[in-house]
Amino acid sequence: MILAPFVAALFVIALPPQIGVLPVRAMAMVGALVALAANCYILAGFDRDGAELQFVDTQEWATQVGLEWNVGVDGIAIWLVLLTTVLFTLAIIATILRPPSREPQFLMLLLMGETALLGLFTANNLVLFYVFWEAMLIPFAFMIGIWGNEDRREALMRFVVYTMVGSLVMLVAVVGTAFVARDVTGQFTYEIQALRAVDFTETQSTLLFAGFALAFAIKLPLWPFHGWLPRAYGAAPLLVTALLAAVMSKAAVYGLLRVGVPVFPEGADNFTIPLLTLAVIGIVYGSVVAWRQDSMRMLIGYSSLAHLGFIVLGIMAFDVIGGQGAVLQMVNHGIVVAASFAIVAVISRAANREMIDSVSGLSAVAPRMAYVFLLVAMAALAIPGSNAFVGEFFILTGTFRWHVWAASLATIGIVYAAIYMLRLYQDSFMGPLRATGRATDAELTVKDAIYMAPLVLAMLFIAFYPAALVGATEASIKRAVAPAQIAADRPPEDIAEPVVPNPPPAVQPLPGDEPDLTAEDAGAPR
Amino acid sequence: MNTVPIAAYISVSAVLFALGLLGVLSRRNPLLLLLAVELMLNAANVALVGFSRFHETTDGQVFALVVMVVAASEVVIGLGLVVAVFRQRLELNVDLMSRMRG
Amino acid sequence: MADINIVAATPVIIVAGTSVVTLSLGLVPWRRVRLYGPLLAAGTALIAAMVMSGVLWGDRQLAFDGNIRADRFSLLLNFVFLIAALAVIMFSWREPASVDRRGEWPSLVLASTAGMMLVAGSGDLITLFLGIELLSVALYALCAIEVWRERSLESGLKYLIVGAVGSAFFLYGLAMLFGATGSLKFSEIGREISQQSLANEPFLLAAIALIVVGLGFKASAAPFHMWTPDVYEGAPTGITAFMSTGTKAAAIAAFLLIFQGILPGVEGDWQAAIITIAVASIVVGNIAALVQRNLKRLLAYSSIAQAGYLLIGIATGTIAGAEATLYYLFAYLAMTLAAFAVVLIRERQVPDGERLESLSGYWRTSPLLAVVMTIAMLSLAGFPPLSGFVGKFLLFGSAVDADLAWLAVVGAIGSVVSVVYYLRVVGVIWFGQTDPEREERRLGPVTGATVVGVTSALAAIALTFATNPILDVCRGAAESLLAP
Amino acid sequence: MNVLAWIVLGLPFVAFLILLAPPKEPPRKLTRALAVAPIGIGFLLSVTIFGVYLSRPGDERLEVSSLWEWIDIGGLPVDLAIQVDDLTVYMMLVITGIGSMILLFATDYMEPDRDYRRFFAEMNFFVFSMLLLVMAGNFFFLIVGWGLVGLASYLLIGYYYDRPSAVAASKKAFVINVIGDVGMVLAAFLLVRELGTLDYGEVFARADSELGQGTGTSEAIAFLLLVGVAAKSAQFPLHTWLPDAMEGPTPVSALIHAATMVTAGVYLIVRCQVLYQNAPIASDTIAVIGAITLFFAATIAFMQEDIKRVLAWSTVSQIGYMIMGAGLGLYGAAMFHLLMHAFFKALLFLSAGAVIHALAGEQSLNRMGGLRRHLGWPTLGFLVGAFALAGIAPFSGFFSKDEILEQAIELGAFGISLAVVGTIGSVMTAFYAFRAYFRAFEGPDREGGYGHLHRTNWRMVIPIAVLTVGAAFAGWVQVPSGWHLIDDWLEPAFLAAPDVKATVTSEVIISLSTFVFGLAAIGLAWWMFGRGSEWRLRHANVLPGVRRVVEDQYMLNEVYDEVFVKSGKDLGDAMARDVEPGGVFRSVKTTVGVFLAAAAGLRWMQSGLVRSYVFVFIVGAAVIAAVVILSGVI
Repeated sequence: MILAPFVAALFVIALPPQIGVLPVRAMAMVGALVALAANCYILAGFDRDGAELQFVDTQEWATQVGLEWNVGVDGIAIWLVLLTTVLFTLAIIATILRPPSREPQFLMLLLMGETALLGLFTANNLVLFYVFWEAMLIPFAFMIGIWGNEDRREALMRFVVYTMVGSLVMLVAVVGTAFVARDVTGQFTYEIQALRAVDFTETQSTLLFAGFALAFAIKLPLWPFHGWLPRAYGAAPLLVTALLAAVMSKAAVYGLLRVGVPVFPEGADNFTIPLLTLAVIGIVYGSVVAWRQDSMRMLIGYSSLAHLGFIVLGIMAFDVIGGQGAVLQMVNHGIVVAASFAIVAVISRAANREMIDSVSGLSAVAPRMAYVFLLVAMAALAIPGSNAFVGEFFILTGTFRWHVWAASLATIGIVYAAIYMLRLYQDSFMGPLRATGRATDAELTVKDAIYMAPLVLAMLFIAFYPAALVGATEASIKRAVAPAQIAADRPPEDIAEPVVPNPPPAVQPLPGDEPDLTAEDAGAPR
Repeated sequence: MNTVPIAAYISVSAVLFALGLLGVLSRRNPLLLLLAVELMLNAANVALVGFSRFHETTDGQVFALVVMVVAASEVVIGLGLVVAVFRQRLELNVDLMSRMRG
Repeated sequence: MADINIVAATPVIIVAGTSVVTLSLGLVPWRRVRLYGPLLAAGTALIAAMVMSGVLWGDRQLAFDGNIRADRFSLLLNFVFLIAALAVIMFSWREPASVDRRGEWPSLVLASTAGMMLVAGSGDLITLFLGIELLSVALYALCAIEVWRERSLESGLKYLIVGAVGSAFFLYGLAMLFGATGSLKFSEIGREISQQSLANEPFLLAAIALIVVGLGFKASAAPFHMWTPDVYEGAPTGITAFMSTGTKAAAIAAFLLIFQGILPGVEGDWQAAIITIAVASIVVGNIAALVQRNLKRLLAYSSIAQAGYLLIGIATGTIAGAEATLYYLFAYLAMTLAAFAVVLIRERQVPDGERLESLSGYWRTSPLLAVVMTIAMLSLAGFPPLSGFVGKFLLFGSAVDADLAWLAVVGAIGSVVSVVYYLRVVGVIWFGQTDPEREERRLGPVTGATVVGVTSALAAIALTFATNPILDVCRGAAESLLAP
Repeated sequence: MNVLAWIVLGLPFVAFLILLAPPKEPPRKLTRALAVAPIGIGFLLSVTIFGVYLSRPGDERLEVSSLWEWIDIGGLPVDLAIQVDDLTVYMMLVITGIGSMILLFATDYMEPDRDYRRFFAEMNFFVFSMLLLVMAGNFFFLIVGWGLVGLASYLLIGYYYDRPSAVAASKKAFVINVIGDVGMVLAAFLLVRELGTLDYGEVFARADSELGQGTGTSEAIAFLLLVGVAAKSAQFPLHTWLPDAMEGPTPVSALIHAATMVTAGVYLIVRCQVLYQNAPIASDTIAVIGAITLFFAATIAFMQEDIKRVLAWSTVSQIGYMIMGAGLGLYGAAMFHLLMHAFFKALLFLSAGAVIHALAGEQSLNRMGGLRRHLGWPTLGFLVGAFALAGIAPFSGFFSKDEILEQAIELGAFGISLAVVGTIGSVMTAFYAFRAYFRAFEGPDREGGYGHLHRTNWRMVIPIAVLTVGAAFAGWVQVPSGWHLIDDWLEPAFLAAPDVKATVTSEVIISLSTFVFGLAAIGLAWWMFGRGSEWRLRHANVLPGVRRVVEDQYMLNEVYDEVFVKSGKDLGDAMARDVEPGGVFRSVKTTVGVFLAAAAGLRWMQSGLVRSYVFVFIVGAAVIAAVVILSGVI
């Protein structure tokens, strides 16, 4: 499933340029659709109450490095995988409908990006996770670098350097984890599921978590590690910006939930307050800054900074409700942000460089667009009844149970969301009619509808029946947060009981290497 | 047998080595530089021979002979290069050979 | 006593012998033979040596009374040297210097290769020194072989002078080692050291310091790297590629041989020194490369930094470290050759092909080579899943394992810095504007270099996917180092 | 009953979808039918439910039904559920009954508009949201309804999207409503934290034992809900949006900003009376806020020149009465006043709307006068409405408002003081209501006469007539010391209402004082405004400072602008322009600078001179020697 887009990408690159663009398009679509179909197949056979990884596929790769092909999905991953396949399929459709220059290359990079993200979301091996984590960067960097605007050099540099710093720290943490785990248990493994069982001392756990958390914080980005965001979001082609915000940012929060919290519960516990603080600052800061942006794209970009803060809150609350809400919100945010950027793309046909004040009153000539935009805007500001509200509500419910201050301060973000989204909506669609370009260009066309309709339908579906998603996440979330809850000294009745308990610490030493476990356990970290 | 102490061999060779280094540092003519390098190699030879006596094996002496040959070939190459430089009508001054830098 | 066992030395003998043959082939009166004979002979010899190395694969065999060994370690490294040499031979097709000096060019390359093989396969200090000198002396000549070019001459002379000083240091170190142990044979030196706890013996300390300096010079590790950028820039590009792969591999092999092979017992004495030059190389190489606009200089600094990474593996003093180093040598070989192949081709296409700017928008004119260069750069920068990543991962992992986690962190920081300049190259290729006024010329077919480039790039990828078997081989080689 | 209730809830939603679906404007006849019918049918069904419930004993008048399990998250199940009980049915009757009248009126009122169906789609959406709000079976869907009515209100205020003032007003309304929503969600978080459930039934059943009487938690929940109440019901200090909301079409003002949505706060307090009975401080605060609001809103209403704004401030003021009553625990009286207010305020707005319609959009009282002679039904409607608003017997407002005041007197000194405020407010109400009436309908015609007036047709007249009847006589359903049908009906839903009965003495005091003073105020209004504009113009400059402050709504808008909006903007600008490029990026730039400087240094060292290379070489060798020796020693 993961490889389908990759194979398609290879085909795309292999097709000679003379034969025209049609086979390329067909190939790209096939790649995306095969992934989507495989995904649906998995979804159909998915056991919604299971906490284990399902559809696991393991292949030896480089055993001595601990690297092996080990993928599978659980109740958290499956939704992100679905989000990825759907959004990338739509992105490919959008590309085909409004082709950029050098379309085949663009499609190829899109498919490669999809591959990396799918791999990331399914990886059950820390090294594999890291491999995909890095691999994800390359196609996005190329898309920014080749198709970006005149600011792209600086943007690209910043984007790459920031993320590389993050990945570097993560690399050290990845290696460190395996070695420390070996010291503790005698087993050398990078398998995430096995590492969960390892009983790290508090110092080890804290340091390693810090490493991962920093990498995730940069990728998210969490305030104040968002230095790359404005430039990259600003310079990238709109479609790429949309994917950055919608999917790539999820990689980081997903990592936090998949690796950070379950593997290093004590460390996560020690970092709760700092991370919550940063998330809250990010929510407020992102909202306030978003409000004052001149460009539509940047407004959405900064709003994404704020929304991701909510997701971090939900994860770091170590609460089943908050965690499930966070997963739901990952999907929601992906859909809503993608739709928001799609709308910006449509509006900017009538606007001057996506500047907010270059259009107004478009409702008069683009009534259909006005409805769609309204719907999306309402979802973006999480009005009660929208899909995003469900996510935010339960995230904050969960957070509020343990950290009243964080949840309360985060609600400032809700108010500001209303302010900045209304600014965007009203300034462009209300008031007297005015446009830099042809105002009627801002109306929704059939082409736009093709890729926007699925997003809107998904939003409505989640708003009406969130249980479809949330129901399948419970077991996985319980399993993920239970250790952290124990580490946080929660009262016993509040600690989730995982359906599948985490395996007991593996105490089978390697042959010839039989460490004195008691001494090791008691000993200080090396 | 009244032998020269090993310390003496080593002292002499160390002094020779240092002199060679000094030569490399202070001379500008490639030919003189080559000479200085020869000095350093031969300092090593002295040490080898000295140790050879100290350990009462001939291995060191064999090594010294080999080194001599090697040093000679090195010098040959060096001289060849000097000639080539000369044929390009460039001044024989290593300080002027700094077109590549940075 | 006189156990000649010439079979074990065949690879070296083939290469060294052919060196003489090619030299003579360049002199024969028939033009056709003069043109193609030397290169063909050299290529054949290299392939034959590879085959022999493959045939000899197995447990240790000794030749010439143990002065030359053929074990997994030396044979594995033979492959590195031979591949590098083969690449140079393929590069040299239609290379101006090679055309002008038909016999000498392949002959010197082969001689240098033989020197490298001697280094890896040496069983005593004399052979080791001979090997080092053989490879160096041949390279001095190769660097300066384009005698009509002032830069080439300058490069050769600089290399010679600094190199001779380096050799002197190395030799002096060997003398000290001899003095400390009273033997020239590795096996006896090792036995001597383990038996008579010679740790902290002044002669041994002096030997270690001097050998580290001498080999550090050959591996172009900071602070003995100063010659590297100038020489790399001035030398013909094919030779630069050879130097940055073969010489470095030989130096690293010598490091492994001496420090892990015969001095493992006194790890405490040499570890700090190696760590020092490793860190210095990583820092200096990566930082200095940041401002380079000349591709060959950039690759020179990058090779300094890469030497630092390789030294990390040696500094650990463990089997895992040696194994990682060997793996990384292969990865490094692949990616460096790919990079140099592209530089070489570009040099022949445009007048100032080694300038970074000359690659601007290169992917439009030559997408294949652009991809090759991209893979090389990404792999050098350590992007997963390319082999450069796997290698670094192994190296840093071995460092963490050896309680040198901070060294891994330094290395990792270094690689982040390196991303900047590697990606600058990639950025120029893909995102730069093509200069319409640029004069494009073609100096004959560059098939050989293209083949090398593409193959190397593929290898850089393939090494990742074949990590398991290759690591097994590397482990065998690393273990054979410590075998008595 | 559940099926019927679901149909009532679903019809307007379906109508909303159908109206939106066609790509082009459907025929107007169809739009009209689709707009009014669902709500009319909904009213009939609500009446049916009412009838069935009436035949049941009190404790069987509660049904909860769930459509599907909407979400089950971490042991917190939330169903898409409705709860139909007496209170719900009561609200349903108000919403669908008044709503169908107003929509019928609107079919004619909106005739000139080109976006005809959008209006009705949004109106139906509002009715759906409002019904969801009152029918929700748990706090989650209460909040959903709460948010959606805010959205509907936003859309309808900004209906004339090309008018910047309307756009600004809609934004203001929305943002303040979101602040209210935040209060609500925080209250819900607290409930989940303490009780682990959001179901009405469970919350109310366990509140007494688990939250406790007067505890911090109880108070906190009550206060947080109060934020929602104040925002939605336009109570001090979050009332500033409602007068601006008059930018919307008049039927919108009638339905949303007078009869139904703004009274949601009262509904919420009554619904959560269990929580409020546990939170005495919050309850008292509510009562005080109600009193403050009713008084100051009345003073502001004195000064308004726009007929709709007079009514808007009177709405704020009247809701102040309800909130005050609810805060004092007089839930029956508050709900009674809610119904009466719905009648007469809808009537007033519709009458005013008919006038505006006739005058082609003119809203200023200055441009009216003597309309009695031109417009029959609107005059009658406005007059009856004004009497009801003023609380003059025997019109509806008299019974309901006085009931609140009478019962308040029974609650000790606190109640009496609030009752006094209420009584004064009542007199003021009478004055401003008739000020508007006299200025619009009596006296001479405006200068220049009226020319052509748009006629009012049957679709306008019928609603006015029906509401006139209601405003005039509905008050008789609950007569002091006689019968109290509404209290009886709502009895089962009052889980925690204190039993307050007004004594005859207080009834007499309040009734007489409001009646007598009210009539006096009307007389005063007639003396001042009933005879044309001379008196008004002569005294236009009395107390200019006070006038200006009152006209400016006590400067509250300016203060908010200055304190929240402007400082927020400044903060945002500072962050976007200074902090973003500066603080966050500078550290990066510095780091990069250090690296580049180091690179330049290395470049300088790479001088190209062989001998300097050898020198560095030797220095390096010395360093290595030192390291080796040191490591040997150590």
